[in-house]
Amino acid sequence: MTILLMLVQIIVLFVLVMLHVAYATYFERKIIGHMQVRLGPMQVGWHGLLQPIADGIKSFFKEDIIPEQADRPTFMAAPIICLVAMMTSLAVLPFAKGWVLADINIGLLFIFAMSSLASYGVVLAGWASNSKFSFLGGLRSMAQVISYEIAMGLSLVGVMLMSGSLNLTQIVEAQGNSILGMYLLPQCIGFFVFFISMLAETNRVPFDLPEAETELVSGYCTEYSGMRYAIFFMAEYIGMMVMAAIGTVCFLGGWNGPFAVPFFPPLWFLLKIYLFMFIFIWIRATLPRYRYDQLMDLGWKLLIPLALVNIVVTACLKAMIG
Amino acid sequence: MTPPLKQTLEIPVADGEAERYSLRMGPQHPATHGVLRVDLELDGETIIECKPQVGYLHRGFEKLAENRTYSQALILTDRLDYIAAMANNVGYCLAVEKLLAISVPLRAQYIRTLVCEMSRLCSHLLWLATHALDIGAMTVFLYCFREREILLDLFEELCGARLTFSYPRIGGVRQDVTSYFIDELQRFLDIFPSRIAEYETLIDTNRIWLKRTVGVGVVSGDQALALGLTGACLRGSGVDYDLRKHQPYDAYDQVEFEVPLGSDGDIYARYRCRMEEMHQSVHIIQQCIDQLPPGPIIGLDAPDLVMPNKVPARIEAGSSTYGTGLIRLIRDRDLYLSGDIYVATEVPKGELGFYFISDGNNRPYRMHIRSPSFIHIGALATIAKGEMLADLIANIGSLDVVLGESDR
Amino acid sequence: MQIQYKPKRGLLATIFQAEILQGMALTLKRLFSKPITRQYPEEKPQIRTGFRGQHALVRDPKTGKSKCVGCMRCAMVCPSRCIRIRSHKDKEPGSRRVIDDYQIESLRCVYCGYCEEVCPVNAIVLTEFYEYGSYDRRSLYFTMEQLLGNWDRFAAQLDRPVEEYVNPFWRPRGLPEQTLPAPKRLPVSPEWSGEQQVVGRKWRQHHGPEQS
Amino acid sequence: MESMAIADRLRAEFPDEFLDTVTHQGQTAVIIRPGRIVAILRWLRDTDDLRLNHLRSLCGVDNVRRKDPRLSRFEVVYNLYSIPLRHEIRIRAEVGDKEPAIDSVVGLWSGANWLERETYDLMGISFNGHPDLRRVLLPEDWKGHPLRKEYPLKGKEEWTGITELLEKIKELDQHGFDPAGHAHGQNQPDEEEP
Repeated sequence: MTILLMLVQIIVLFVLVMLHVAYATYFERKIIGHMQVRLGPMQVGWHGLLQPIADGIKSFFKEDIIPEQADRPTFMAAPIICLVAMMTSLAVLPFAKGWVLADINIGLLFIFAMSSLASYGVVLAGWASNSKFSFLGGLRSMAQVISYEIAMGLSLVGVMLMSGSLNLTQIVEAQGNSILGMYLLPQCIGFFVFFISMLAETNRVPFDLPEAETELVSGYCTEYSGMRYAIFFMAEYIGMMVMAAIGTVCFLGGWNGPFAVPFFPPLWFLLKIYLFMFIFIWIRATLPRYRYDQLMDLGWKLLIPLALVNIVVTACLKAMIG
Repeated sequence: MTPPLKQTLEIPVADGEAERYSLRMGPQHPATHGVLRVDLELDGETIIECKPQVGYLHRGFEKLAENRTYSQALILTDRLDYIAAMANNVGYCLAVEKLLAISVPLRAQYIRTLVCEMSRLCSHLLWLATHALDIGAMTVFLYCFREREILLDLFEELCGARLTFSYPRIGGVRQDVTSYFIDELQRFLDIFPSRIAEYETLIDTNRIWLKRTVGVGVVSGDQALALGLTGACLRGSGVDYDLRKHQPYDAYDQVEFEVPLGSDGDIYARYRCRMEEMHQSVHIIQQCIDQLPPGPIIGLDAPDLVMPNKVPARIEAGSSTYGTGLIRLIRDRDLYLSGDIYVATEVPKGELGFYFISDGNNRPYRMHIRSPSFIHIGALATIAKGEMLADLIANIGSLDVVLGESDR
Repeated sequence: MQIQYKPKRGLLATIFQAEILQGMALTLKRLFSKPITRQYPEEKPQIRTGFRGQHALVRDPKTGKSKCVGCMRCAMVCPSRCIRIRSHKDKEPGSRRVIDDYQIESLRCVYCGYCEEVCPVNAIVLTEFYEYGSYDRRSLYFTMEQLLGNWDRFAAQLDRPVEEYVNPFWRPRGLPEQTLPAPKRLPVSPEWSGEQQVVGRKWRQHHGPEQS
Repeated sequence: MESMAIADRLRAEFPDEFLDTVTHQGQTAVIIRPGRIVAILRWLRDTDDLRLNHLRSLCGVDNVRRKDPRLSRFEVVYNLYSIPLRHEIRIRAEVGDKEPAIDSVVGLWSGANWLERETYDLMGISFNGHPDLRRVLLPEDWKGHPLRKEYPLKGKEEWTGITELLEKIKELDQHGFDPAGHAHGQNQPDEEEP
């Protein structure tokens, strides 16, 4: 019976997330469009509202091209690795008190593990395509993920120290006593490092080097088309959402808000995620792209030292205050 | 020529020596501004060797021009640098006028200066748009197009075309400007400086933009001269060479403007030069509007559009489409002068030169086009060597090449 | 003139990402400004008079035929050599040249507008009609009937009588009337005919009102 | 300095190489023998009161149909300009009929590299000492040099690269690529150009 209930929950979550992914693409196009004084999608449905569905149908029925010299099993597995890893991390996210699929003790570590796994998908896709641009994209992705994973992990150590837990629900609850009910101010350095690493982890502008369009055509997914390409796309957006959720849980106080919402407790959580997503899109509309070596410089020479300083300061404060 | 069907990727193997990874960028690539192909030898992402390949757009303009009359060959120049076609047209007409000793009335000179500078704005806007897009700032792209659209609409109002104008005429211009055109242009000039400020807000002091451009693609002044760079690429390196000042043509000696000079010779210096040039262009256009004199728009000795080699008696007695000049020329029994001439103008990309040899025919015996883009692409190999793959893209954008002009 | 760089940003501006925030403020501001793009097939652009679009042979309202007299000037001046004219002249003295066919290969045409400019009788025109893409080449290889049909279609959507239509290339703006052949001396506004020219403000100040 | 004065200086400096001067519309061209072209251009570039340091253009000319019978078959034309002193001169080096060749000036101006390649490509004048003398605008296996006057405006046959490409497409079609399908778009056979 519990298994059945679990299944229903999983399916509901899956459907909801997929809907979010679809409309995240729509809002991204729409917002960037308006920021660039154009309209964005307008044709399918009222103001293009059905565009994501049309896109989904289109990519589903598109011819599936596998390059002749590609490593077929890896080529086919790569997008699925990406998607599965990203989807799995959804399981431990607490949308509200008790609204979580798997309330495990090491939730934060689990998410890290999964997002590192997802980068395997990207690297394998770059390698298996047997194309030079894809290969470079895969290499860039590998280097980028390795460096920024460290910065991101370290940036969250402060949060772990303050809350004394790795369980996401407990982290949220621990924030209740803090200023504004969130760790944003006490952990401002950590948040700064986390925010930048988050952009890099999700391959978003200004760190979209693995798929840098003007340099590597489309990076690791140059050779992908149709549904496989769409899966990469979905994985990217789920990744954005997962990262936004971690940010919300660890720094913005999770589902806590100025007042409790009676029938729909995850409302604040969702609003915070949407805010993150909007900032993602907003940054994409504004900033140019870093160069590969500058990205590494930023990661190793600025973010990791900053994160370490943050840990030391947090630990000292914690030891002194209590 | 076509690559073999079966081709596998050689994954470089570490063997102590530099690992080489050859990459063929283009001719279909989002950042090569047309059909430029660059064969690269990479070590990681550092470029060891860079070989640009052009010619995918070669249409044989020099050969074609030898088989067309001077007025017919004018339309070929539209298709050289299709972003600033007006500047090419004017450069061509100036060369033919000097070759055949044809005078241009003052009003036409002012109008030409005006449209040349409008063309420069068009070209620089497109350069900024694509250059910023190459470096990843995609919003600048659309903001630039917003203003460029206004200019193209104005060109449409003036001469009925948005890209391939064929507006200047040997000995003048084709159509007079209207008060509507001048008013619209004035309105554009009033808003445009604030729009430039808008682009600068997005990129000018942005740390990522600075990181990508400062100290990248450095060319010293002497090196730039040896490589034959012209235009903003040369001035960014601190060499004061602007044909509008050095050999003033049309009304450029009647208007005041300054030539922005950089000193560092990097991508940022070239970028700043072109941004300043946009301000100067606005200044020049404003002066042209203010000083626009009345008078004819085409000279009396301008040749007929048909440019007959042998003039039938019928036309000699009657009137031609334009002017009475042809009749005078026939009386002189010297329809077209023979000789050779090299006339260069400062087009947005650099120095566009036309070397003409006339044999006394209505067709050029030889027309050579010195196209700045061709020489700039040739210089790319030297500039990009030793830098990173991403810098190559920035360099291509910064040299401001148009493949239509390079390949001719 | 040496170009001026903006001053280097200070420590505070570096920490608080001042220039990035400025850029983001601009994009946020533009999020609420009116889009400038046009939904093209539904919303047509405003085409200016004298746009060089689809070719047409003007149908003479009196005879119902083309005005062309077969002087071949357009075919001579055409840079891309896309005009072909077949004509014959009857043996009887004083008879006019009869045009059998007039073809324009619009796929070769470069839309320079030379043909309408040299035509002494305003027989050919590049209309302001620009949407005529086609899936086959043959329909873009205009014959005389198609060209006359193009004109009829263009004339039908004109907002003024056909007789009053003047193309800016038939009578180039700013050219004095006496330099044009008689059929090209069409009635136009004084600004068009060059009697009244736009003159710069400074020029007027310097040379007084009597000259302008 | 006036172009004529530069021409006179050049005649005084290189009397054996100097052949003639031609002036048209105030621009002076000096016709020289090709033998010491590099020395002459180096002298023009490096002499203190000349300093013609900008190679504006370099092109080849085929004189076979010129009315003047004294001209040699080919010419290489160098347009030089002095940026600091603002004067210019044109050098026309005569190049013979059979296997036309002249010394490369890449050592003086590295930008001449592509200009010389272009001249070689389109005019068939080869440059001794050029580091990388290949075709630049036309494909490597192109036959002939199009800017020569005897080269026809319209050739009889297609470039071999295109024919090879067409054959390749045919070969691909045999691997299950339907030629009547999407590969050729909307073009039905009966709709081709008449």
